[in-house]
Amino acid sequence: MRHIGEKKINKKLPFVRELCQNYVGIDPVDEMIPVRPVIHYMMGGIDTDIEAATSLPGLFAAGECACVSINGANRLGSNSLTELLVFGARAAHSAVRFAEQNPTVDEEAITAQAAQEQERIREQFFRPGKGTETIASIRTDLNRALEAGAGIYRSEESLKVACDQVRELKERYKSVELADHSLTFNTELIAVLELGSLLDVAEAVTHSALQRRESRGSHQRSDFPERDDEQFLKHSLAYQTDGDPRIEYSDVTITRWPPGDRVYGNN
Amino acid sequence: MATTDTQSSTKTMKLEVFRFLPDEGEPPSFQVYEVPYRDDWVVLDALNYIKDEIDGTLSYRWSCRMGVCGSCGMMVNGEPKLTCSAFLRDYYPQQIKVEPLSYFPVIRDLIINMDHFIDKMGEVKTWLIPAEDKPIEDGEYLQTPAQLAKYKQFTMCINCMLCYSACPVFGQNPDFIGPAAIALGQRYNLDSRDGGADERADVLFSDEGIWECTFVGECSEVCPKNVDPAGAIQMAKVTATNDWFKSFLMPGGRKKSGGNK
Amino acid sequence: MARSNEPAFWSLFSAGGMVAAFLFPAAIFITAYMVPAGKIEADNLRMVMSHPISRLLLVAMISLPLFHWAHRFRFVLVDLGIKGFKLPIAILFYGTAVGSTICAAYLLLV
Amino acid sequence: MDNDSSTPTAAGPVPAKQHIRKMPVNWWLKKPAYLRYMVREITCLFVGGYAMFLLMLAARLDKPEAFETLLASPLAIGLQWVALPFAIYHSVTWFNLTPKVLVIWRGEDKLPGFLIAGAHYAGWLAVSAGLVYFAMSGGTDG
Repeated sequence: MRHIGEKKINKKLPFVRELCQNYVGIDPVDEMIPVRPVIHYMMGGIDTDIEAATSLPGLFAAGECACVSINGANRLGSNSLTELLVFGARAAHSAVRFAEQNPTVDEEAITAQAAQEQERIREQFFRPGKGTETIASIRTDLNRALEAGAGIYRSEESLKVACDQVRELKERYKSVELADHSLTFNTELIAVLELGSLLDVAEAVTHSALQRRESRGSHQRSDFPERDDEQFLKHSLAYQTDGDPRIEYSDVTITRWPPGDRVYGNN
Repeated sequence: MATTDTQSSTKTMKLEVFRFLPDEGEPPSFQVYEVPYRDDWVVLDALNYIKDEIDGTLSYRWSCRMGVCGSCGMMVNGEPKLTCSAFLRDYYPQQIKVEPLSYFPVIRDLIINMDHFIDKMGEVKTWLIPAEDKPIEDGEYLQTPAQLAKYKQFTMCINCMLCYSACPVFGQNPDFIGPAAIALGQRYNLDSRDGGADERADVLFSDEGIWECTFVGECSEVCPKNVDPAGAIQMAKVTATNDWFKSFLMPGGRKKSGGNK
Repeated sequence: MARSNEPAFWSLFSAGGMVAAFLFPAAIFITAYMVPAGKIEADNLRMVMSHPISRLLLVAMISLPLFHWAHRFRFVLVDLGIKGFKLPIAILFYGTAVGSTICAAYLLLV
Repeated sequence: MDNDSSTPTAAGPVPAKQHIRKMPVNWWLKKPAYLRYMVREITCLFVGGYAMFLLMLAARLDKPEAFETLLASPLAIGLQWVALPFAIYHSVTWFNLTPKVLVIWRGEDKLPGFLIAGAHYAGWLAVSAGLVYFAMSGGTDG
């Protein structure tokens, strides 16, 4: 960035400069920024339509958790944030419409369901002496399993190992014990519920990746380096079952930009 | 922690952390934890280490770890800081004291109650109130770089509330609208597309608004994003004063407010 | 919430701060050093100060800094934790400034 | 979990038993910046005091002897010497803050603060010199 000059950097890339200064201790105005690969966040998400509706009636999703698929197979960081501007509003409008169309709510059933869920959480996490696992140990092992098996380059072999490891971790998750049993701002409880979701997402990622025998976007298979539009110009949809997730496919709507080759200006 | 096994150093550091567990009805206390010292660790890393490895009951807010989300603000050795950008190396080998943000009510441990702050944002209406509503077909609301420059600095606010914890005026009077909410009100008042200055003035220019400020200036010193709320408040005072005199010169002059865009 | 009448006091506070900032160090230097040290005759100073322009300036130098004091000191008391008696304090402080202004105007201009 | 007296949050209801921390009376001693602020605010006592002294001089404008006695009073001189550093501190802090109040835009850029403060400092010097010169011009135009 040194060739850009201080004035332009301040105007166009102030955050980049700030991050470099505060976290790496270098000033990109006159020093080079070290670049290294990192693990990105989850690029897929809850399947939604253009009105932010999911397949579950009354559930709407937008932003980082959602996959409305306007960015193809490689939705980078802040794109999900800008999605919020449009689909956040759409989700709100859809939710209002849904509430208007479904004015009666079975409050008793909802309360009962909530009570049941609270009981389940209490049973699973608030019973002292029952658990042998900690949140941190499972999360760390999940990090390692995904980094090794479903990282920047994946293969049949690595993904199979990752699938097995995630399944084991889901087993271990059943034995997590919390230190914090408070009902006041229990962040450990949030962390354990999130860990459960992490495991579900990890399972969806590894199994979808295993069955996708091609390379596309951020999914780079060393055993299938080419893109295969014949078979895989599709969205992978993962459904939870009693065993491994069931992977189905849905069509991709191509509008202005069909998938192209990754050339980075070299060809 | 994935990081613990890669480090050979055995240096450690102590953190003295404010604890408050309302369930048990006990008064607040301080608990000392010993954590590994790494020169690339920030205070938040040390807290996460404590939560993962030592004490799962320690509670605090955090999210992005890169100074953008504004949720990990705490008092570090008495100074309001984003703990994600307060490096251990700047304190080592001294013990670090970590407390919840000053002046706010404490819900638990390092977690403060921010409801009042959120309410203030609503009172000030810190959002764009279009000066003219036009249909989507008419296209964008255009703005020149010079018009953007007028308010851009104030858009950097991440609502971390460090400025409130640096503000003794807020300490004395919790109803003071306060630095961030005023700076954000000013952000929209100075936006050429906005027409809400008059709606905001009743709160911004009230006795609990800008006039409570005595220009201590520390809000701008602690701001991790260089928003300069102190400057915003002084500019608002000038605007409010002009408006006030105008309201005498021209009957009904109060109807238009927040001028200089 | 109602818009405050604070702009009136704040303008006077600011004007007084400005007058004091520009003029007071030099004025104190004159009255506390130059006159006692004999660099300026007291009577000469008195005559300079009696000039019509000086009289106008003096009214400003007395009145506005007192409003500056009244406003700032009111908040100093709040800073020190004195939160009650807001109205009596305001009346007392600004009243002092108003009274002194009238006095100065009477003494110097009438 | 009843929500009557509490606000629900992501992690459950906020209890009524919050811990409120009182502002200590001596908060301004806890941080150098706060102390500097307090000294700045306290300068108003000396500013106001000197204005009162000027009022006393004004009351003696037509009484040469009383005017001279007041100026020669050791108490008055002593108090003024105490007030002088505070008055200077007031000027310095006042001018340093002018860029925050006076924001001048030139297109996309703000006029740098040091120019605005600098202009005030230059003005201060000129006005001070002018005042001393005016006082020394003694009687010729009085």
